[in-house]
Order: sequence, then structure tokens, then C-alpha cells
Amino acid sequence: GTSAGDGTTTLNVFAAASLTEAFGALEKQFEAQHEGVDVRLNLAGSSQLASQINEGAPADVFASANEKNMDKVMDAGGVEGRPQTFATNQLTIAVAPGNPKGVEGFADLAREDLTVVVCAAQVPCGAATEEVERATGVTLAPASEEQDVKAVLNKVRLGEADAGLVYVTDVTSAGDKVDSVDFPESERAINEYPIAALSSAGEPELARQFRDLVLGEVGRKELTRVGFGAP
Amino acid sequence: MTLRAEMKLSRGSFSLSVALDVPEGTVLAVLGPNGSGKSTLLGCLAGLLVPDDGVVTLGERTLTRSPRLQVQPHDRGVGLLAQDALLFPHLSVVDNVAFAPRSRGASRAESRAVARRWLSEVDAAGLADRRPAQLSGGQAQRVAIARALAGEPDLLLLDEPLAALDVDAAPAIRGLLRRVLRSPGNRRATVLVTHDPLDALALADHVVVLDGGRVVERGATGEVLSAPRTPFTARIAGLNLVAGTAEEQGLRLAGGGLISGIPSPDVVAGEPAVAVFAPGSVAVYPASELPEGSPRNTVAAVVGALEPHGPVVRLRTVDGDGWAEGLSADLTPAAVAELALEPGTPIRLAVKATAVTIQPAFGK
Amino acid sequence: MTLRAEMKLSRGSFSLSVALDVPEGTVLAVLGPNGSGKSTLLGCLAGLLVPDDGVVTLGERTLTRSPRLQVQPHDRGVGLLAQDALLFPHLSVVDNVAFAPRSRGASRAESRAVARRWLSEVDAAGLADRRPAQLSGGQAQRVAIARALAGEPDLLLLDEPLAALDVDAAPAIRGLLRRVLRSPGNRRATVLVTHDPLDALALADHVVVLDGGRVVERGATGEVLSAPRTPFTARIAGLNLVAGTAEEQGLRLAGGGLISGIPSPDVVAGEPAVAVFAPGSVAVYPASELPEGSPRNTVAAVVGALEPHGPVVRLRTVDGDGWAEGLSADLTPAAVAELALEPGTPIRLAVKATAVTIQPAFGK
Amino acid sequence: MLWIPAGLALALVVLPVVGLLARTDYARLPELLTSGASLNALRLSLVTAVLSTVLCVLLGVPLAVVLARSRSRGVRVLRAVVLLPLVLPPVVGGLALLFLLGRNGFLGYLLDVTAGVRIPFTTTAVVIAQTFVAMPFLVVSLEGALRGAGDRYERVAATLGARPWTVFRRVTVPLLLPALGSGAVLSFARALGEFGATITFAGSLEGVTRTLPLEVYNQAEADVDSAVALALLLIVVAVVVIAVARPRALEGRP
Amino acid sequence: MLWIPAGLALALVVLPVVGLLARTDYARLPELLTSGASLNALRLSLVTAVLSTVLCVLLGVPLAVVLARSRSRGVRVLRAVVLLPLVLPPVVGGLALLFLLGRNGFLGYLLDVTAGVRIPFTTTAVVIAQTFVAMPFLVVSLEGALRGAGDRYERVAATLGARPWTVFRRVTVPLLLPALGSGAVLSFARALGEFGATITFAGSLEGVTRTLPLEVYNQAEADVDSAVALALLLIVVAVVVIAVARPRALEGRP
Ligand SMILES: Nc1ncnc2c1ncn2[C@@H]1O[C@H](COP(=O)(O)OP(=O)(O)OP(=O)(O)O)[C@@H](O)[C@H]1O
Ligand SMILES: Nc1ncnc2c1ncn2[C@@H]1O[C@H](COP(=O)(O)OP(=O)(O)OP(=O)(O)O)[C@@H](O)[C@H]1O
Ligand SMILES: [Mg+2]
Ligand SMILES: [Mg+2]
Repeated sequence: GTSAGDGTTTLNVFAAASLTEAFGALEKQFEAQHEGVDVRLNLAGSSQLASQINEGAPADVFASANEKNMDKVMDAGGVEGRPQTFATNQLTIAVAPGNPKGVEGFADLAREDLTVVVCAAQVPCGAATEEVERATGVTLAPASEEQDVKAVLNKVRLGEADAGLVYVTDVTSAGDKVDSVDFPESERAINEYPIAALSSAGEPELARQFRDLVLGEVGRKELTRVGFGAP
Repeated sequence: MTLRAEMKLSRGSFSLSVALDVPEGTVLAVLGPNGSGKSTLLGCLAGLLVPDDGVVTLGERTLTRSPRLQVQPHDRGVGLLAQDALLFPHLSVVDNVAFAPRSRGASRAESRAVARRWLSEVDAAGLADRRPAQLSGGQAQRVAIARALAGEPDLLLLDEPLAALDVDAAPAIRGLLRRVLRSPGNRRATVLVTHDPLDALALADHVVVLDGGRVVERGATGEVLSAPRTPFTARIAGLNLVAGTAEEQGLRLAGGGLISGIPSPDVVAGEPAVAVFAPGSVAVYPASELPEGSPRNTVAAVVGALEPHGPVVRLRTVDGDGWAEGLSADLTPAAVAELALEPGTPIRLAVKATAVTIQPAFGK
Repeated sequence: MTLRAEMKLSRGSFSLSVALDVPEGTVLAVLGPNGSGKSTLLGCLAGLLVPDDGVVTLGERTLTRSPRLQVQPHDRGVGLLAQDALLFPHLSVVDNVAFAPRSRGASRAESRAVARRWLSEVDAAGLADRRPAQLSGGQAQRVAIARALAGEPDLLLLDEPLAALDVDAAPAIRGLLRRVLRSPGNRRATVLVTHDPLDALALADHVVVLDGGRVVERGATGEVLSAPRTPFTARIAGLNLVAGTAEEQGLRLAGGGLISGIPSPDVVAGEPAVAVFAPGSVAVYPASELPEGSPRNTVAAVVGALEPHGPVVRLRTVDGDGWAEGLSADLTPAAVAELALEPGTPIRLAVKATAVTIQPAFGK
Repeated sequence: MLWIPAGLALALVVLPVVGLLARTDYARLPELLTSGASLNALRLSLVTAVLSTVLCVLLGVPLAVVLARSRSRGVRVLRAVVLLPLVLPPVVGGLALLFLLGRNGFLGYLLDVTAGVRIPFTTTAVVIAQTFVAMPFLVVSLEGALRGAGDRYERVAATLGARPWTVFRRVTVPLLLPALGSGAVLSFARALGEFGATITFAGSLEGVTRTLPLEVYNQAEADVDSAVALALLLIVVAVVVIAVARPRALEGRP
Repeated sequence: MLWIPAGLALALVVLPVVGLLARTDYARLPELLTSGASLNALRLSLVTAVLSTVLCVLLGVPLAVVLARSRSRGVRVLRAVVLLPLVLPPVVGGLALLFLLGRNGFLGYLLDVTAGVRIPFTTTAVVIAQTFVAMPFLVVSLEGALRGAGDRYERVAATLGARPWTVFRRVTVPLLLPALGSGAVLSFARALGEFGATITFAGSLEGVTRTLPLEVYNQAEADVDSAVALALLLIVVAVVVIAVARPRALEGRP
């Protein structure tokens, strides 16, 4: 955070792209509560954000979509205190509205007549998918292993794929353009979102306050609204 | 193929407006000062420029009928030697020359053979494998001539073909063009732009003289060059021409007389020919004198007209012994005064044989 | 600035090896057949080609000393008129001509003024605002000449400056070049490539003749052209030259005699000049005959040598009345036989005044 | 004088790459090079990039000639249209291709119903996506060169009786070679580096559609250092292909 | 003959865009156009793309001339080096810039310590990232055109006494204008569409570094349709800038 000449203070919040909607709302609330503070969201992939922070980016708060990238920053000594989990997310099956192919559960995804897309193993949703596969003993033959979960969702939305493994939040934000088929095994791979104030923060106090807002009641409400689970 | 063209074209402040006819198998020479529209005329005939208005026909085909019909250059059967050689820089010399035959469908080997033949015609066989960038100016010009001829076009357009050539190459190429353009079976029409009246004389049946985009003079080559009616033509030409039949040492006249002269290399004894000599080389004597010297050609004549012509006086003769009719002689004013010449004075003309060249004539 | 050059260069199978000197304020004409290395020579002098070996100095400066020193073209103070006009297509005509003064530091207005002056010198003032693409071949050539001259270079290199010009423009430009190159204060060295001996005669102090990349003949212009020693030079030249002082109607000889002739436009009465006429225009009479006709110039002489020269016999005279010494006359073999000419025979020569031109001579 | 900005330009391009080289974990290179995933990706990248470059040249050169030589008004508009894929964010480009060739797309539906062909998620889709993004580079760079060069030699060829196709083959293309070389290099490079459109239109499946840039992204998620190392592999491959395999002819006349 | 491949090429480029247009949710356009975030991003995109195009031209033209006209051996290597940013996946390019100019980077550290200047996460960083990725397009396309055109006019200029800088300014550049126009369009387009290097090196801060492609990416997180609509805005802007603002001079001689 920096203090500009006109008296406003800037708070730089680095947040995973999947938090765009929720943090957009929280930004406004925080600014309303803190006169003269301008919250700036830097939204990108968690791993990009981690690289940026480690290369000296002027970040005050980091909200990651998984623990691995938070660990990278922590290992480099960038985190003040301990990161805290503020949200969770779990997998669901996205299908076309009305579920025309009649997908019932995770095991159905192995059906030969279905075009299925999932996330690549290196990204969190892909790791979660692998875990579920291991737990259920079902082996998928996806048409594509996408780089991020939005890509999976888009394939389903555009009718290119019959089913895709995505997060609950993604289905929520897509509204009525896709339907979801929940499956119990998703409990086996819950994804956790950690947040931390950073040691390089120019405004450590404000950074802590923003973190607390996310972790607190207000944050909880916004996050739930877009589909995140409680930690 | 007979070429008939009648066209108008404006380019900026310049406008071209010409009508011309080139009967099958003949050559039309186009003379004119710089910027008079000679290259523009060729561009229109080649199809590179589109006349604003006009009709061009070649044989039975209509090439241009403004504004609706405009046959594309590649479809016209023309060959254009432009003022710049513009050899294709990426092709060897032989492939440059082979370009036209190859474009007309010959195989690679055939067209190369044709190209080599033409290259040796222009005395450039040794350059076949070079790139155009490795040629001198005159060498490039010779290759460009070969390239234009190798396509055997129905309509051949040559823009100053002998520019950049040295004293040995120019007559050789002129001779080649004469062979090609005047060969018995030749049915093509040729338009030749030149600054040199000798080229016109050696190659063309007819001449048009352009000035400011308009035809200011036209006619059979001999007539235009021997009796120019415009100052420009007079400056470049104004030659004495006498027709007859070629002989070993000169020209046999219809009336039986002989004019001694130096035959040009492609004259054939017994064929129609013409003796050419400049008015400046005609000496005038009083009719009574009969000098016996080296001038082999002497003839009696009568002074017709005397006109000042720049620093000299041009005398034109009327009747006389056969060939003395209508000759020109340039004299200094002092000579005119001393010999007391005036219209009607009988005189004797003398022309040295070495000042006379014998050129083949185009009988028509 | 005196130019001294001695260089060797190989280009493919061709190799150039010349040494030459052009004293300050003089013009050297380079003659030679196509492909003899004339343009290559100019390229080396301009710095566009790097000799394999050699030294070029201009005044006190060394321009090339192979292999270590090679002054860049822009630093040489040269001006090159190349064989292609190569006007800058993106600049108007006036800016093309203004390019050199502007590059040498003149302001835009100044250099345009200079350019307009040169354009009107070459009679192209009306073209100033055109693009090069809108010029005819001859117009472009005139602009290129103006562009080369406008830089006022110390070393001027002209490659066939009069190519592509019409009969009116060529003498006008020749006159311009004469004014520029021969003006009293002129200190530059000029090398002029040409195919026309008249250009050499009108413009150059010295001539070198190249063949196959080597100098085969060199000397003062008059000497080389009147007594050529190689067949090539003989074919392009072989003129009779007589020196004297210009007069209204001809040339006054040192011995007092007068040769009548047509003065070329830039001859000034009272200045040194030279009478030029072709051997073919010299008539030969027995010494006893004294024909009284239009030929204004008659002189007694003695036959020196008789040599066959292609289809004619070239007669060279020995002594005689003043100017008859060492003249050439071309005769047919028949004339030689009839007049029973052999070395020692006294003869009389006659030359028509209209066959003689009086050119300014370069006194040195 | 020219050397100062030229040097700056070079520094801007070279220094970051040097920085990259300095930070690379070379110990990891051998391991990466021998991993099946990297090699698969490398092979796929090379094959598809070469194929799409060939397609770009075959289709793009005629388009460039038509655009540069035509004098009609409409061409000005066409010229702008050709630029569209250039400014389209690659992901949107991929979407556009899906809209056209996807299962529900106009052409894709037709193909599926009539021929049973589905393009997305195949290697063909990769080639199409790469061609789509790379073509404008070829066309635009050639067009600039074509206009600069003018058409004098083409006119000469026409007066020698060469029909337009012959002129194109024997005059236009040979004279264009240096520019064509540059254009081909540009489109090859663009195809080789293509990411967004490929992943959106073709997906990412090892050995079928996961090209090297996609693999780099995957690696970057797991570990930046190994992604950088993999990117270096991409660079080396590109430089080798471009600098070594580029035919001498494309270098232009000496 | 030429029209067949040219038409195919055109179809490949145009049809997907048409597909995009057909699928766009036009109702959303007005709303997007009036949202502060989009307008901010649009303004930022235009400013930075124009700035980096100018930088590309100022630095890239001399580099292209030096590369095309030099005859030394080393140039062959330099030419390959200039291509590097072309094949670098943009994200890796961004990392490379970060490694060089970041606070811990070699130059970045120097700048920070000596002048107190920090480049990443500023608009300057956006311009640098865009210039880095766009420069090779300009250089390579110009170089091809330069070789194709040869140096005859430059030699003539030298014999008229013009020093190299004058030759460059008064002959090389004017004759290069058509190719320069194409090259500038290419680099403008590349800069305008730049995403990966920008987000990595400059981050995505509204009004400072979030250009239109980054905004599109953000929108896509929420809703693909509005992202597509935003991409259309990008296209329209690009076409307007390129087709309208491109000076007539760059069109080449008539
Ligand atoms: N593109 C053009 N735009 C405007 N005027 C032009 C254009 N091209 C040529 N001209 C003009 O048209 C006239 C005729 O040009 P053209 O080239 O036909 O002359 P030319 O008779 O061939 O002359 P030269 O003997 O010098 O070659 C000239 O005055 C020239 O300036
Ligand atoms: N780049 C080159 N490589 C090899 N040989 C060349 C090259 N350029 C010219 N030559 C050869 O060098 C010789 C001299 O060429 P140059 O251009 O100097 O002749 P020139 O005397 O100017 O002739 P012209 O009167 O035809 O202009 C020619 O035989 C030519 O073929
Ligand atoms: Mg002309
Ligand atoms: Mg020459």
C-alpha cells in the first residue's frame, strides 16, 4: 500500500481469479468503511500471483485458490503470521441445462457416449479430480484436461462437452446456463482457500483489517452467496 | 496481323490522341522529341495503360474498345521491349529469354533451346548463365531484345531497342532486327520507337512523328525522311534518298545510271535498294565545269528552291538527269553568292561515293 | 582536384585493371565497347565498388588504398550519374535535384532554389513538381543530370549522360555540360563515359579507350580521335581535326588561311577552335584541276599512304599547304584506280563547308 | 547513429532472455527433456506448427497478393478484416472457432451430420487454431513488402504473355522470397507459441492437443522453474528451426 | 486461380469472426460500454498500445535496417535472437521481464537503489511488456521487406553525398513506408491483444495495468458472454484505429 499525494491510501489485494466476483463486492464494502482508502484488486492465477509476490510485487494481501501457492510465498518469507483458510470449494458435475444425457453420478462419467472434460492434474481442480478418481476407482477418459476450471465450464456451456468436473462456485456464477449434478464423493477432495497479510505490506494495519473482513461475518456472507463453502 | 488503333488518353496535363495503322508484316517507326508520348502509345497498345477512349484491333481481334472491352496484356500476343531493360533479377539470363516461350506453353528444355538461339543472335550466348545484376548496361539491353523477340509475338513493340549499344553492337542488332522483321514469312506488325532516323530507314515501312501527343507527320519512311514537313523531323532527318536496284558497287537506277556508294552489310545485289546521302555532302558546281576527281557521282540539275536553314542554305533541285530530281544540297551563303545561284540556274552536283550508303528498300 | 587512380578489380570472369590521371579542371572521356568495364571503373571511383587492389587519390586526399583504406561514397565529394536514372520515386523532381545540396547542409529553401536553377538549365523547370513515375525516359535522364550536377562535386562521374535524349535535347545538354565543365573557375575533375566521339570531342581533354577491362589507347582527345590506333576507336572516330582560331564563318589557321565551316553554337570568335570533318567528306582531285564549285575548302596535298579500310580506301596526306598535312580521305577503290593515286602523287583536296563543324578547342 | 536505437531495441529483446537464462535451473533440463510429457508436447508442437505454417503460406500468399494488387475500394475493408484475428484475445479467438466449428457451430454441425467429423479436441483443431492466429502475420507482412516493391516486373511478365497464375508463380513469389521468409518465420513463431485459442478450441490432452506452450502452462502451475526450463526448450527449438532450417533462398539475393 | 486460395484464407479468418458476431449478446454492449471498468481498460489499452507501437517503430526500424544491410556473419545469429520473444510463451516472457526488472532482478535492483524507480505494476511496465512482445513483429516484417527491395536507392543517395543517417531518414524510411505501415499495424495489434506478459510482469490493477484483454479475462471468470462482447469492443477499436487512423502515406504509392 502506498499513500498517494492526494491523501488516499492504496491497498493492493492479490486475489485468485476465481474470487473476482466475491472480492469485487468486498472491495466496495471495505472502501465504504475506510475513508480515503482505495483497494486495488490484482486478479490472476494463484501461481502467477505467487511469482509476482516473490519477485517483489507491492502486495498487501494475498488470497490464494490453493495452499500450494500460499506455501510458495510463505517459504520465501513473504507472509506475516499464518495464512488462514477463508473458504472451501468442492467439485460438482456440470451438464447442459436439463441434463439431456442423463448423468446420474461420478461413475457415469466413464460412459463411452459422453464427451467429458476435466482439469489438468497440475491445477487444483484437476488434483481434486484425481483424488476422487482414486477414491472411487473410476477411471475417466477425458477429451481434454483443461488448464483452468473456467475452460471446463465453457466447454460444457457451449455444448462441446457433455459433462465436466468443476467447482460449485462456477456453476453458481453461470446461473441457468448449466445444471449441476452433485455427487457424494466430492467430499473426498475439498479445496481450501487461504488468505494472509504480507510482510512486505506498506499498510500492515489495513492489510490485517482487510484479511479480517474476509474472514469475518461480511466476508462469509459474500462468499456463500457465490457458492463457496465455509472452512 | 494488321494493327489498327485509334485512341485518346490523358495523363496529368499530357494527353495522347493518335490513330494509326500497321499492316501485317510491316514496321511502323515512331519518332518524336522526349515526352511526346511514344512510350505512352506503346503502353496503350501493350494493354498496360487503358485508353480513356478508343479502339485497338489486331487482325480480327478487338483488343480495346473503351470503355467496355480491355483485353489483358498477357492475352494480346504482344511483345514489349520497354525503355528500361527490367530483366527479372531472380532468373538467369537464359531463363529471362526463355520466359516468353515458357509462358506460351513450351517445355523447359524447348524454351531454353529457343532462348539460347536468340541469345546467340544478339551475340550474348556467353552470358546465358549470368544473373542480370552481373551484366553491363549494353549487355542487359541485348538480352532484353532477345527476350522480347523470343516470344514470337503477333505484335512487337520496341522502345528504343538500340539505346546503350556500342558502335559494333548497334549495327549488328539493327541487322538482326531487319532479318527478323523483314523475313518473307513474317506476318507480325511491329511498332518501333527510335530517336535515330537511320533505324527508321533501315527497319520501317512507315513513319509517324509525334509531338505533344499528336501525330504531326506520317507517311512512307522514305518520303517523310527525305521531305520532312516539320522542323523536328527536318532536324533529325532531311536525307537524300534515291531508289533503284542494288549492285556490287552501288545502285543501278531505273533509267540505267549508277550511283556509287558503300553498300550496307545486308544489301543483296539485284534487290530493290535505296541510296542515302546527306544534303551536306552534296557539292554544287556550275553546269559548265566538269571536275574530274574522286567524287564518283556527278549529275546535271537545275536549282529549284533556295531556303535558309539555320546557318546554311538548303538548295532543292528540279529536274535533271534522272536521279537529280528533288535532291537537297546544303551550302554556305557565301557559296550561293559566289556561284550566283538562283532558281532556274543549271548546275552540276557531285557526291562522293564514300558519303553514300546503299540500304535495302522495302518495295511497296 | 586532381584525380589519380590505379586499381584492379575482379568481378566473376571479368577483371578491370586501369591506371588514370585526371588533372584538376579537366575532363577525361572513357570510350569502349559494351562490357569493357566503363561503369565498373566509375563504380570504383565513386566508392560503390571496392578494388581488390589499388590507390585512388583526389587532390591531397586518399580515397582508396587497398586493402586498408576505403573512404565511403558519401565522404568522397563525388557526384555519380549512373547508367540508370534511378530517381528517388518518393521525392518530387525538384526534391530529387535538391537532394545533394540538402545532404551537404543547405537549408530546404536554399537547396530547392539551387535545384530549380539546375532544372531550368536542363530545360526541365516545368517538371519540378512531378513524381519520377510521371516522367518520360528522356525527361528522367535530364533530371538525373541536374541531380548529379547540383551537388557541385569535386569529382564528377557521368555514365552516358546523353543517352535517351532527343536530337534537340542532346546538343543542348552537351552545351550545358560544356559550360559547366569548362567554366574558367572549374577545379573539379570529371570522368565521362560515352559511346559518341562527338561528346568526347566537345567535352573532354583526354580520352582513354577501354577494352576487356584494360586501357588500350589513351591521349589527348584530338590525337586519339584523329589518329586512332585500335580498330574499335577507328570505327567510332577517325575524324579530321584542324586547329586554329574561330571566326564568324570558319576557322582561321595559324598560317593565315581560312577553313569555312558551320560553327557549333558555343564557339566564340577569336578563341581557339578546331575544324572537324569526316574522311568520307573529303573529295580528292588531280593537282592540276581547280574546280570552282560550292566546296569552299580546297587545298593542295601529297598522297602519303593508302590503306584499305573495310569497303573503302583511306588515303592519308603528307605535307601540303598548311592544313593539308596528315588528313584522311576515304575513297572507293574505283576512284583510287581512276585517279591513279599512289604515295607521292600530288593532289588537291576539297571539303564542303557544310560538312565541317567548328568546335571550341581546349587550350592546354 | 542507427546503432544507438538498434542497440536499445536489441537490448530490450535480449536482456530479458538473458535474465531468464541466468535464472534457469539447468540441473532440471535433462530430466525435463526425457520426460514423456515434454517430448510428446515438443513433437506435437513441431508437427502442428510446421503444418500450420505451410497452410498459412499456401493460403496467405495468394490473399496477400490479391489484397496488395487489387485496386477496388472493397479491398480497404478486406484488409482491415484480415487483421481481426490479430487483435482478438486468443481465448476469444478460440471461442470464435468453437462457434463456427464446434458441435453446435454452424459449420461444425454440418460436418458432424453429413460426414460424422468432429473437429474440436483433435490435432486438426490445433492446426486450425494455429493457422487462424498465424495467418494475419503472414498476410500483413507480405502485403507491406508487396506494395513497397511495386509491380513493374509483373507488368513486364504480362507483356511477355504470362497469365496471372504464371506471373504469380514465376515472378511475384520468387521476388517476394525474402519477405516470404520473414512472414513464414513470423507465422511459424506465432503458431509455435499459440496458447489461448488452442486450449479453448482444441483442449489440452497429452499427445493429441497438448502442445509445448500448454505443457509450459501446466508446469507453471506446479513449478515455475520447470516451466521456465521448458520454455527454454521451446526457444532452442524455435531458433534451431528458424536459423538452421530456413532455406538460404529466403535470405534474399546477396 | 489466385482467388481460390485467397478466398479460403479469407474464409478461415472471417468466418469465425462472423460466428462470434452471430453469437454475441448485443443487449449487453451498452451496459459494458458505460461501465467504468471497461472504459478504464479501453483507455489504458489504447494509450499503452500506441506508446509501445511508437517505441517499436523508433527502436525497431533502425534495428531492422542494421540487420538487413549488414553483411557480417554475426548478424545471422542476431537475427535469430530477435525472434526469441516471438516464440516465448507470453507468460514466460513476463517472467523474464520480472527476472530482469523486478525488485530482485538485475536491472530492477539497480534502478531501485540508484533512482528509486520501480517498474513492475506500473503503466510503464505494461508498455515495456507490450513493446517486448511486439517489437519482433516490426523488426522481422521490415527486414523481409528491406531485403526484397535491395539497396540501389541508398547507394545512389550515398554518391550524392548523403551520410548514413540522412540516407536512412530521407531514402530508406520513405521507401519503406508501406512495409512500415504493415509492421506498425502488426505490432499495434500484438500490443493491443497482449495478455500473458502483461498480467505476469505488470499485474492486473484497474486503471493502472488492467488493459482490455485483462478485463476480458476477468469478465470471462464471471461470464463468457460479456467477455465476448468486450472482445468485440476491442476488435472495433482496433479496426477503427488501423483502418481509419492509418495515414494514407503508409498505403504506398498509387
Ligand atoms: N504517370 C504519368 N502521369 C502524368 N504524366 C505522365 C505520366 N507518365 C508520363 N507522363 C507524361 O506523358 C508524356 C509522354 O510520356 P512518354 O513516356 O510517352 O514520352 P516519350 O515520347 O516516350 O519520351 P522519351 O523519348 O523521353 O522516352 C510526358 O510529357 C510525360 O511527362
Ligand atoms: N556483379 C558482377 N559480377 C560479375 N561480372 C560483372 C558484374 N557486373 C558487371 N560484370 C561484368 O563486368 C564487365 C564490365 O561491366 P561494365 O558494366 O563495367 O561495362 P560497361 O563498360 O559499362 O558496358 P556498357 O557500355 O554496356 O554499359 C561486363 O563484362 C559485365 O558482364
Ligand atoms: Mg519513352
Ligand atoms: Mg555501363
